[in-house]
Parts: sequence; C-alpha cells; structure tokens
Amino acid sequence: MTATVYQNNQNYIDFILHLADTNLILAQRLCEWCGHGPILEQDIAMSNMALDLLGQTSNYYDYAAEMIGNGATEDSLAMLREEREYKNLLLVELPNGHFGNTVARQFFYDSYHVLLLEQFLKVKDLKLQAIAEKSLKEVKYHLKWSSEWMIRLGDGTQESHDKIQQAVNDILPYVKEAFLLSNYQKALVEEGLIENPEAFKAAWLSKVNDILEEATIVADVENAFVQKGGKQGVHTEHLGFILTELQYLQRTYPNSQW
Amino acid sequence: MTATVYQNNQNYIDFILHLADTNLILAQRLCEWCGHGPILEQDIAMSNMALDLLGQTSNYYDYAAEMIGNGATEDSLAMLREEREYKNLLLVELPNGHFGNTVARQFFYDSYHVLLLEQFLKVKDLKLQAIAEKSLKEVKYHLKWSSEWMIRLGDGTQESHDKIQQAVNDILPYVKEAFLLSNYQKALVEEGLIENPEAFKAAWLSKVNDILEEATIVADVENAFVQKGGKQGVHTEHLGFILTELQYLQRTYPNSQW
Amino acid sequence: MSAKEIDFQQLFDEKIENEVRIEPKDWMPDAYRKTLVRQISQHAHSEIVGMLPEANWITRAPSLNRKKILLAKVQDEAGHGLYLYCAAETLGTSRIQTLNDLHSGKAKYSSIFNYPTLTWADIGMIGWLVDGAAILNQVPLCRASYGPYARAMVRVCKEESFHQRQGYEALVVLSKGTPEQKAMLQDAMDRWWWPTLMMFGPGDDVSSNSELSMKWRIKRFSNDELRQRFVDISIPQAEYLGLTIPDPDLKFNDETGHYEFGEIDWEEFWNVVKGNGKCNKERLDARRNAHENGAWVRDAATAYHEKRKQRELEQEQRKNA
Amino acid sequence: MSAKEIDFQQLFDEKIENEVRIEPKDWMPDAYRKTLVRQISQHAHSEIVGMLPEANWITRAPSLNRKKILLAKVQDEAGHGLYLYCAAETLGTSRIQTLNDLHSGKAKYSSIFNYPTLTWADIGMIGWLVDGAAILNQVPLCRASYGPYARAMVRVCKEESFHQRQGYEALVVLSKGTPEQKAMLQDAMDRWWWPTLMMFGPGDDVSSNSELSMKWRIKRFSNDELRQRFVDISIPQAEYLGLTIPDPDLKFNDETGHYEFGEIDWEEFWNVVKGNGKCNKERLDARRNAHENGAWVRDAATAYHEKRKQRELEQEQRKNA
Repeated sequence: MTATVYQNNQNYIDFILHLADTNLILAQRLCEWCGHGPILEQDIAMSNMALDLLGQTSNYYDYAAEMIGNGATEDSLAMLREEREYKNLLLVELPNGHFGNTVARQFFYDSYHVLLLEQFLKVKDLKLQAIAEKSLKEVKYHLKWSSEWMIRLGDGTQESHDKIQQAVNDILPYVKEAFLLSNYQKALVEEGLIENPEAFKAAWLSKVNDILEEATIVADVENAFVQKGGKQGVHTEHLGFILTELQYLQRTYPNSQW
Repeated sequence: MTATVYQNNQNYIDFILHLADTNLILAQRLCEWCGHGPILEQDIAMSNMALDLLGQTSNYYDYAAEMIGNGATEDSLAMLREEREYKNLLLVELPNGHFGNTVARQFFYDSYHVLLLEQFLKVKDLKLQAIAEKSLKEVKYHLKWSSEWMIRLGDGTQESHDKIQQAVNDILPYVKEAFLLSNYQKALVEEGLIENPEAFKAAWLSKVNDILEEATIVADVENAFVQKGGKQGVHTEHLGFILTELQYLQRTYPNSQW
Repeated sequence: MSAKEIDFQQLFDEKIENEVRIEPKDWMPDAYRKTLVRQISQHAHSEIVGMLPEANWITRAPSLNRKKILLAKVQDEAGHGLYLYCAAETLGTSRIQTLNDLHSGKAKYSSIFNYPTLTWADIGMIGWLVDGAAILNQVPLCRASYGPYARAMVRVCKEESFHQRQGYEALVVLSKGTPEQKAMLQDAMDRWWWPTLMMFGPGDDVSSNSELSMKWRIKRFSNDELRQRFVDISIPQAEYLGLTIPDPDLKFNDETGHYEFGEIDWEEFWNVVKGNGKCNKERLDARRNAHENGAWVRDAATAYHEKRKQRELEQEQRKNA
Repeated sequence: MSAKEIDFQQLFDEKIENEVRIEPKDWMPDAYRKTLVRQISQHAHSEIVGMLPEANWITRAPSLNRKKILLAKVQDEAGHGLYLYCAAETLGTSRIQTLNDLHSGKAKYSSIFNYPTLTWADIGMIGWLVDGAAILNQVPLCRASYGPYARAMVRVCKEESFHQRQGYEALVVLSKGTPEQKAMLQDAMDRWWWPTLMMFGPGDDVSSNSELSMKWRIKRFSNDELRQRFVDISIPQAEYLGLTIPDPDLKFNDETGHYEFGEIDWEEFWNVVKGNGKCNKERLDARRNAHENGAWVRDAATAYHEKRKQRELEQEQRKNA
C-alpha cells in the first residue's frame, strides 16, 4: 500500500484533523489550569500533558497540511477554521470544573488514547505509525497520572470520593463517542486504511473498569448513553467559547507572522 | 459656538468614544447575566439596563462615526478596535461576580452617570445635549434600581450585608477614575468645550455616602486609592477576554452584513 | 359527587360548551385544574429555559443592532415566563412550588431547548422555526377556556410573532450574504428542521392527554394537524431563503394541497425527553445554579421588607402614643 | 553567647570570608537564617505569582509554536518555585508555612507581577526586560554563601537566560512585522520600561537590608549598580528592535561609558508595593483560590497515602502471622 492511497483521500485528512483537533482542544483546556492548580506539582504535571498533546497536535496538523496543500499550515488548521469544522471528541471540550472533573476527563481520554496509539503502531501508513511511536510513551505517562489520581480521589476522603463519583456520573455520556465511527472513519475502515477502534473496546472497558473498581467508583460504562456529534463538527456550546480565545489573535491580525 | 469646533477635534472624538465604550462594556457585562439572574424580575431589570446602555452606546458611536468619517460605523467602532483603543472606565470591565458585586458596580456608575448627563444638559454641543436628554430618564431609573438594591442587601440579612460590604471594599479603588481627567478631557476642559466632572464630585460623594449610610455600609469613598488608565486605554486583564467574545464574529467574518 | 358539586359541574360544562371563560374563582373540576397547572407551568418553564440557548449568543452577537434585538427578545421570554407563572398562581400553585418542580426534574419543558446553539444562524433559526412552531401551538390557546391563561397567551403570541419576523429577517440577511454566511444558514437548517417538527409532540396515534384537553377547550387541534400546518407554511419560506430542506422524502401533494414529509426520528425525540439531549444537563444546571446562587439575594429582599414593615409599624405606634 | 557559640560564629565567619558554602546542617546565625528564609521565599513567591501574568495569554497565544514556548516557560517558573520552596525547607521552614505567609499578605513577591499583561507584546517584553532584570539580580546569587540557594540559582539562571532569549526573539519578530505589530511592541515598551527599572529596588541611598546581605555574601552588588548595568545592556538591544525608550532624559555619557537615565517615579513603586498595583488583588486572589480550592485534593492525597501505608502494614502483619 503506497502513501498516495492516503494522500489524496479527504476522509483520511478528516481523520487526521480529528486526531489533531482532539489533542488541541484538550491541551487548550489544560492550559486554563496553568497557575491555578491545587498543588504546584500537579500544576506542572498538567502543563506537561498539555505540552505533550500540543506536540502531537503539531505533528498531526503538519501531516494534514502537507496532504491538503494550498498553503495550509499547522496554524491555519489550528486557528482559522470555523467551529463546525472542528472534529474533536465532545469529551475534551467539557469545562475543567474542579480538579476531579479534569482528572475524570483526562482518565477516560488517556485510557482510550493509549490503545488508539497502540493500534496505530500496526497501521500501514508509516507516517501515522511514526507519530504514534513518538507519542505513546508520553500518553502512557498521562494514563498513569490520571489513573493514580482517579484512585487517590476515589479512595481518599469521603469528600473526594463524592466529588470524583459525581464527576464520573456527569462525564459518562461523553466517554464512548470515541468508539462510534464518523462517516470518514466508516469509509476508511471499509477501504481498509484504518482499523476500527471497536477492536480494542473490550480491552478499554476492562482497563477502565479495573481502575474504577480500585477507585471505589460505581459506573456502568458499558451501558451509558452516548453523546455524539463532535467528530462531525456538531459540538456542545462550550467549544465556541474555547475558539474565541484560541483564535483571537489570528483573527484580529490576519496574515501576520508571530 | 458652532458645531465645527467639536467636529474636527480628535480630543472630542476620543471623549465621545470614552462615553460609548464605557456604556458598551457595562452593557456587555450585564448581558452575561441574562438567563442567570437571582430572581426573574431582576434578570429582566438587568437586561433592561443593558438595553438602555446599548441604545445610548449607539448614539455615541454614531456621533463619533460621523465625526471620524472614512466609513466608520457604530459597529466598526464597537467591534473592530484594539484593546488599547478602548477608553472605558476600568470600573465597568470588572467581572460580574455575585449579584452584590454587580449591584455595587452599577450603583457607583449610575450615581456618577446621572450627574454627568445632567452636566451635559448644559453643554454647548447640542448633539451631546440631545443624547443626554434622551438618556437621563433611563439612567435615573438605573440609579433608583441600584440604590434600592444597595440598601436591601446592606440592610437585609447578615450574609447579604457582609457580601455587599465586601463588594464595596473590593470595588472602591475603581469608583473615582471617572473624576480624573484624561489627556483629551484636560484639553477639552481647557478649550472650554466640556466641563470638568470635578464640578459635581462633591454632590456625587454626598449622594453616594447617603445611600451607603442607609445601607449600613462603611466605606471611605473620599480617600480611597484610585486605579486609573481605562480612559487612556490601559485596562485590567479582564477587558481582553470581554473583547474575544464581543468581537468574535466581526473578526471571523470581516466585511459581512448581519 | 354531592348534589351541589353536580350543579357546579353542569355549570362548568355549559360554560365550556358556550365558550364562556372559566375564571380563577369559578368552580372547576380537579382534573381540569391539574391539567392546566401542568400545561401552564410547562409552558412557563419552556420560556425560562428557552432563554438559555439564545442568551448563549448575546455577548457574541455580530453587531450592536443584533445584540439589542436578541437581548430584547430573550428579555421578552423572561416576561412571558412571568405572566405564565402568574397565571399558574391563579390556580393555587406558587411560583416557588412550580420552580422546585422544574429544578427537581419533575416538571418538563420543551425539548427543543436541549439542542445547542452552535452558530449565529441558529439564533435566526430559533426565531423563525422554533418560534414559528410555538406560535402555531399557542395561537389556539388565546381562546383557551381558562381566562388568565388565554389572556396571557394573547400577549405572548403578539410578541412571538414579532420575534418570528425578526428571526426570519436575520436569516434573509444571511441568505444574501457571503458564501460562509449561506453555508452557516443551510447548516443551521439541517440541524433545526427535524427537532422543530418534533416540537408538536408525538403523532396523534400515540399522543396521550389530548382527548380531555380537547374536550375542555384547552387544546383545539391535534399534534399532527398543527405539524402539517407548520410544514405547509414553512416550506415556501425556506425556499425563499434558498434553503434545501433536509428531507429527501418531502414532496407536494397536488391533490391534498399539502406537503408530505419523511418519517420523524422518534427515538431521538424520546431520548431528549428522557434527559439525553446535548444540553439537558447544562440547561437544568444553569437554572438550578441561578436559583441557588440567588437564594441569599431573595432572603435579603424578604428580610429588608420585613424590617421596613416593622419600622413603619413602630413609627406609627410612636405617632399614636 | 556561650564559648561554643563563639566558636561556631568564628567558623561561620571564616567560611563566609573564604567563600566556603554554608550547608543546611552547619551552624549559622539566626539573623542569617532569617534573612535567607525571607529572601528565598520571596523569590519563590515571585516565581509562582509570576506565572499568572504570562499564563493570562497561554490560551490566546497567536500560534501553536508560541503557545508551546509560553506554556513551557511558565511551567519552568513553577519548577523554579519548587526548587526555591525546597531550598527554604532546608532552613527549617515548611512549604505550607511559606505559602500561608504569601496568602496572608505577610510575605512579599516582586511587584512587577502586579502589572497587567494587556497585549501579546507584553509576553515578549516580560521575557526580555523582566527576565533580563531578574537575571542580573540572580546571577550573583549563584555564588551566594548558602549552598542549597546557590545551587538552585544555577539552574534557575540557566533557564532564565533561555527564556530571555526566547522573549527577545518574539519581539524581533514583532519588530519586523506589520505596523500594528510594531505599534504593539512600542506600546509594551512604554508600559514595561519603568516598572522594570524599579525591579532592582530603591536607590542605594534609601535601601535597607542591603549591608548585612553584602557582608554575608548573599548580595554582592547594590541596587543602583545592577540597575545601571541593566540600562547599559538593554538600550542597544532596544535600539536593535527599533524602539524608542520612554525616557526623554536618557543620554549616553561618553566619559563614564554609561547611560544616564531620568528620575524613577518612586511614588508609583511604593504604591504597588503597598498593594495598589493594578493586579495586586487579582494575583493574590488567584493564588489563594487555587490553594483553597485545592484543599480537598491535598486532603485526599494524604488520606489515600495513609490508607495505603496502613493496608501494607496489615498485609505485612498477616504474612508474619
């Protein structure tokens, strides 16, 4: 299978943008914590994850920009599209809330993200493979961090238990959009260009349930209702406000170098 | 004194923009309450004030646009200037906080605003006079509303007393910037084109102190430190975020009709 | 039923029959009162919750003029909520009871407000489609048998018609705008068309609560009748905007003179009703938070009012002493 | 002083004299310890509070690359805060004590961070000017007599130099940019120049605390010496950026080889120190809120840690039983 099978494929570009957007928006949310974390060490940890995610974001956008051509750059893709063009998972645009909400969001994303990147290690597209290889170690560390905090908060004090339990309840409808195929994923799976994330859903569920159990958190992840739309650009009302900040300077001073 | 004395005067344009910006930013803050007020009737009252202020804002911007020419419109002035060009008082860009913070902000602005408009009734510029005449009744009603709430909260429960007292403490450094002359005001006062707001400062102080006393709120308004800069475009860090929302669509879709 | 009650019932039935208004002090059957309270408070809640998706765009409105129009519109909705809470009060239900039922999730509100407003075009679309559908539901209510409700609806409908025209006018501007604006317009249509059709409620074959409401002259047309009327009115308006209707099965039937439209996704409808809409949680949280964060303000107002009354009383006593 | 203490004092004085590092377990005079704790914790707080004005622009950074650079920089500052809190701990002051002093307003931090960041150019300006001034203050501290402090400063200074270069580089880009960018750059210079000069503290004629610090080899240059060095270094850099220095009295003195500059507005300086800077309240509130809102998280971590220890102990006991 040659690279051109991927290169001229709008579905594949959309898929790469979906990966980039998801990392970008989560990073942007983590950036909001900077300077306001509950413990200095965790402030640093959250910035670290944001930095990792931004690095991966650049890799994806660069790749997409190369396929798109026409002068597209990582910044034009990151900052000059309309809200309805962003393909990130709804999960990552949810507000930071308190530290427990952020931990829960991170945990559900990380647990999926690790398995997704592991799936990419075997993908035929060498470029995507290379990005996944570079990212995997970082994302495994994110999962370690968020799993440990799930357990600490869940099995800490009564207050922390109640808070993280509520955080999980609230976020539950958003954790499985990742496994629903968007149109472009469906087409790519049918063409055999990517694998179906369904393939690792059972492993994910088992991993997630193990941590929840250790954290003494009760949640029926398997049967939870699934909110969808993010992958196809139909978002929550939160994304619009994220974009007003993210895009402000690029929109205000078009065609400038920074 | 003919209109042209005002028309070609950059200082006068800046002064009118200062009036417009101050009303606009306060209205924008009040808009944030819409749908989230503590009592339905007060939700409506705050929207009402925002609407009045927006109407006055348009009158000022229209006037400024007319003087500026070059295709300036109320929207280009309201939404396409840089942060450092906004000349609003710092007071009005402070966050809504809780209802008490909003009431305190409104009260200190209204009490000044009424007297300012009364001063404008005697100004030589008939256009400004006309705007003031139209606005005064509205603004008197705002002052009635905010004064009554100052008293209700101050002389209500212990909790509400503590909250409004703290709100007044916090806002105190911002309430007298209105009386400091900016460069453009200084020039205009010297040219005899506007009057010095200092002329009604004693009346303002007395009015404010009467209400504070009735509200059982303790505050040394007269000797409070004064934060300045807003009139000359040096703002708090809050204004930048107000502008990301205010300007978003105009910046994202330039040269469009709405 | 006692003999007296039978008399009352007969009188009530006659009034209904003769289209004479029932007023607060009149006798009315318990079920009639309950039905009205449920419907009026649900309607009031819809106005109040309905403020939120539109309020979401006030700070981002694209021009000062649009900001004013939108703010005034949302404020009108708050006003409608107020009239309707008052109308419910005439039936013996206090505002706080009604609000508690909303906040606890017991009372419903129109599901359409659980959809997010994602672009500026959504604001116009709500004005045109959502208010348009609401008007078709509400105009017959101006003749509802219960006086305070009917009178509240007269005022509501007048304002809603104004909002609908404003919404449509905002869309006309987009339809004549840049390619981006036109795309924004079509996208909003694609997302709002079907949810709006669902606003009329389940099809007549499955709709409950309707029969008695018809008999009592609270409701006068069936869900499907109103939905058909809405489609017939809206299609030409959509065409004027240059919009494609997101319904491949849509066609005009020359014989009936009506549009035939595709199957509604009732699973989505029931999902949103059950609480799984994109914004159910946000909307209810927003209202609950507003109420809870406002408790100290309401307490202060009450305390101050009491203090004042007490002071006036004391002054009076001193004067008389 | 006892005979033993006199010996210790002599040994301490000799070490200082011979530039031998004082280490945590060494005897040291109380006043030396107190001075160090005050200075190190003030420095730590400056790093932590100093995160806020820059963090203010992370979500609005104009490109992904600038976002990464800025985020990494602010994160480094958090790291510096950490080293310094640890250095203070070696003197017997716990982190929580140190933090409490910050939150109560008892401890100070560098006043420069009470100025707002209003445009993107402010971010580069902080890197260039503020970090530049900090480096001049801090490089001599790499040779401070107290070991843990000196070693922390080596690392801090290395990273600060890197930040300063990045800040300057960001400004170079603006200086070659659009007219709007150039105006933004000059405006930032106009706002940051004087506050940066104030960072070196009051003039030598009025500065307290300096003499002993000099004697103890904590401080090695006077405020005015450092300020002069800063001006001499910065003017050519400003000229390269095409900037006008907002000081009409500035001129180069051919004889001394130094720039002479105008009078500093010490009233502004003391106002900001006293708490009347534009952001004093915001900064302290932000830190207090972060700490208070994080209490339950820290409690949970402690509780979990205790539980785990207990469980391991129980397991151990079962194994041994």
